[in-house]
Amino acid sequence: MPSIDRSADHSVELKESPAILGFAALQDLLNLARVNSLWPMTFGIACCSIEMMAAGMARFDLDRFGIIFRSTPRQSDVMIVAGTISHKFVPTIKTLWEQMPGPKWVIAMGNCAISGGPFAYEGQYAIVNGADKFLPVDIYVPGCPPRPEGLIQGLLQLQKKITKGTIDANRRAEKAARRAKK
Amino acid sequence: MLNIKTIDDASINERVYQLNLGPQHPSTHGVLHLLLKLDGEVVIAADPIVGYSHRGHEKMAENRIWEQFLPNTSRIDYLSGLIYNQGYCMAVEKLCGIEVPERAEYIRVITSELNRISSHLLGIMAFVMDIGAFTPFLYGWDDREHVLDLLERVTGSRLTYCYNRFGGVRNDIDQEFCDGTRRFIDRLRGRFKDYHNLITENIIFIKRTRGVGIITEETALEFGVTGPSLRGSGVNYDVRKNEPYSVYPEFDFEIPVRKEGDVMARYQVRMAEMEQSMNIIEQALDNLPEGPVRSHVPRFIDPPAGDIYFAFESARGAVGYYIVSDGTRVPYRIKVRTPSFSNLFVLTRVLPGNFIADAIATLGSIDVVVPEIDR
Amino acid sequence: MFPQMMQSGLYDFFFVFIFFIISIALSLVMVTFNALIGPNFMGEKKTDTYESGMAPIKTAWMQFGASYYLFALIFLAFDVDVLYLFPVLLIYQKGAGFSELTALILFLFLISLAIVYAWRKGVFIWR
Amino acid sequence: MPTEGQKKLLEELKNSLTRALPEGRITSGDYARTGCHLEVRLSDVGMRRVAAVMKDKRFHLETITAVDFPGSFELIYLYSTYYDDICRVIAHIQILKDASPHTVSAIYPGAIWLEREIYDFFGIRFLDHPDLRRILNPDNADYFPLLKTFGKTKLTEEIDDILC
Repeated sequence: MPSIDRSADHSVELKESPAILGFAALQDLLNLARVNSLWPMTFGIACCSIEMMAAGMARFDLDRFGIIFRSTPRQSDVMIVAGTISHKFVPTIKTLWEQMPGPKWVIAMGNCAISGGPFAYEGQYAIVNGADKFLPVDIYVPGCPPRPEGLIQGLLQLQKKITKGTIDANRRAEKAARRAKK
Repeated sequence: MLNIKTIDDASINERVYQLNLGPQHPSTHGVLHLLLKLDGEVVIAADPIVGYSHRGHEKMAENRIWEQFLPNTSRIDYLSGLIYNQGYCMAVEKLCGIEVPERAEYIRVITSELNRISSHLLGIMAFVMDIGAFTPFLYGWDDREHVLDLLERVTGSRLTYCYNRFGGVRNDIDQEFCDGTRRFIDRLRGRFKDYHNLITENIIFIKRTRGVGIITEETALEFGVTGPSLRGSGVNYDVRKNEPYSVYPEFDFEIPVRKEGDVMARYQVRMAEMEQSMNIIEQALDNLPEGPVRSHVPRFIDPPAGDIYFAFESARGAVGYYIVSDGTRVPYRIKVRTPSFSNLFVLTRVLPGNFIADAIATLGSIDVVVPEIDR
Repeated sequence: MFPQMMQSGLYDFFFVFIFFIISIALSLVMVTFNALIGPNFMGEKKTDTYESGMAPIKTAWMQFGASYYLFALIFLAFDVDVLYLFPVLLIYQKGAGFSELTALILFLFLISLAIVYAWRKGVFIWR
Repeated sequence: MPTEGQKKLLEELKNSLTRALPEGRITSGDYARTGCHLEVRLSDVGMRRVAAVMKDKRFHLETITAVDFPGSFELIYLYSTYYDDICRVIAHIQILKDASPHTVSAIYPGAIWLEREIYDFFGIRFLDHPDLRRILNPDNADYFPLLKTFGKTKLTEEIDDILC
């Protein structure tokens, strides 16, 4: 098998310097603020981008979680990798990831971004099998394409991960269910 | 720490600036990279660079059996997935001479036309959003969700369908689906008044689209443009009418054609086409025959050796499967002729001379789906 | 120090001084606080100009059309005009009847003649 | 059930094609089975003459593709017409594995990118092509994916392995 573009192998090197005034209580307080305004970057590659758009529209309405799609990496916190990552697109994804400021997270949406999905087979020459080959992925949303509710649950799971559990949509839902039963 | 680039004097007296309307751009409907040479606001040359979502569908066709390629077909153009599904199944049925029961043909036409409406809804509203109107996008998606609910009841998925099989469709449609479709069509007809008030009579929209990005019939012929982009330039070519397939000859619908060939004409053709699709669905629902939905086909089919080209009409234009089979259980070669490929590269002839804003409006009106170009 | 300032009429400027101090402090806090509490990710492409994911081909420091400059001139005409409207606020309610309103409209009309002149000269035709 | 216009158009096409390509085998195809009304079989050269005849009959170039047969490549040119009487002409041109056919982009400008795609997938270099470079694969890729010798194709795999 001739050499296939191996640019995807070395992941993105970022020099992360933690906050100077970074004591835990302050960071937790700030995380509560960050969590309720997760601005993803519009960055749809393939079919999953349509379901990401559907999640942003009237019926599933991501705005109620404070999630507004920004088209430039300079103003976004979350990079939702929605679609198949081809070798030709890897340098661009790395550039966009490096150009995003401050605390940032990655959601791998759809089977293609998780593991190459329906296009992953032994002789595949065109795609990278998964975003975690070169990006620090936080949340994996399975599905081909995942339903908009799946993406919303992924974002809520990201909220739980950022605030280390203090904001937990599922726990709130269970409490509401218990209250309703009483 | 801030690296101020030194100004080399070569670039000072040069007026042509190269701009990347790049892979990650809200108006390119996916990962299309348009390299524009600009003189101030005016586009001098446009070079579309594609391949950012190339997944190798045609290579996958050569290492899996005929049935395994079905899921790929709806991922080539995920906005008209059912139409591509129907096309692939009809091409293989024609190759093997498989009979399809009457009811299955009607169900295929109903689901394909619903899929065409949902694809046009998204194509038009995304194009209108590129010009700056965000509200129609919300209305369009509201209607689209209704179509997706209907299709999800029957096919099980919202976007990447795999509903057609060789010899028919996967399962039957029930009365609830038929009533739901009729309710949806009445509702959408009412919504067309809103769309015309909101978009067609909007003075800003008219100023931005009238006389912009004109594709002449000659250019269309040279580049092989098909679909609404061609019917906006005065050529009455629709594969459903010109090369009738399936049960389309039994419905009477006409093909909307406009003469001007500008961005407004292509938009009006798509709006009129949605109304025609609704006529077809109603006629198909009215005389939906009874009977089985799938003829008996062996689990693994062995088509005879030979090659076949089957053309059908997707929301973006004439799609064609060129299939070469060598009589075994695995296709020898499948070439998918996608309309967006030819429609996109006509931009290299149409864009020079316009402003950037017009270039984005023209790109939106061509309504490309990028994985369809990259395959 | 305070009583002398009262007689010498500097009293009004004291408030301007306080306002100035607060604005400086506010902006400083906003910038430094941001740098202090936020983590910093530095990659080699972070400071490149963002051009939809690709490396910009050429620097944008080059000649550009004169029409951009003329367009800016028209903005300037109205920007200066707004500057003169500030004092009008102070004395607006003192006068009786409509004299101030007519003066204001006349002033605005005269300034907008600049727009008409530029329009006739063809600034808005982009070539 | 070919219409009058169709039969007339087919006759005209057959005559002008046989005049332009004496060495080509021109047979009328069976539309119901292969989807094409007229088949032109050539070897090595003649794609520009076919394109010229098609252009003045106002046909549009639907697509160009290639098929990698064990002994040779086969270039497929598909022309069809926009106007009322449907007619599709397919030209099979057999070329050697290392031949470099001539481009038809002078007659059909849309062919520039179709031919770039064929070069990208098969490595067939087209003569006098305005800018022959890769279109879908990364520019530094050194493989031609759709060749039967590259990667996983039926030839290199047993079918049962695929079915399991």
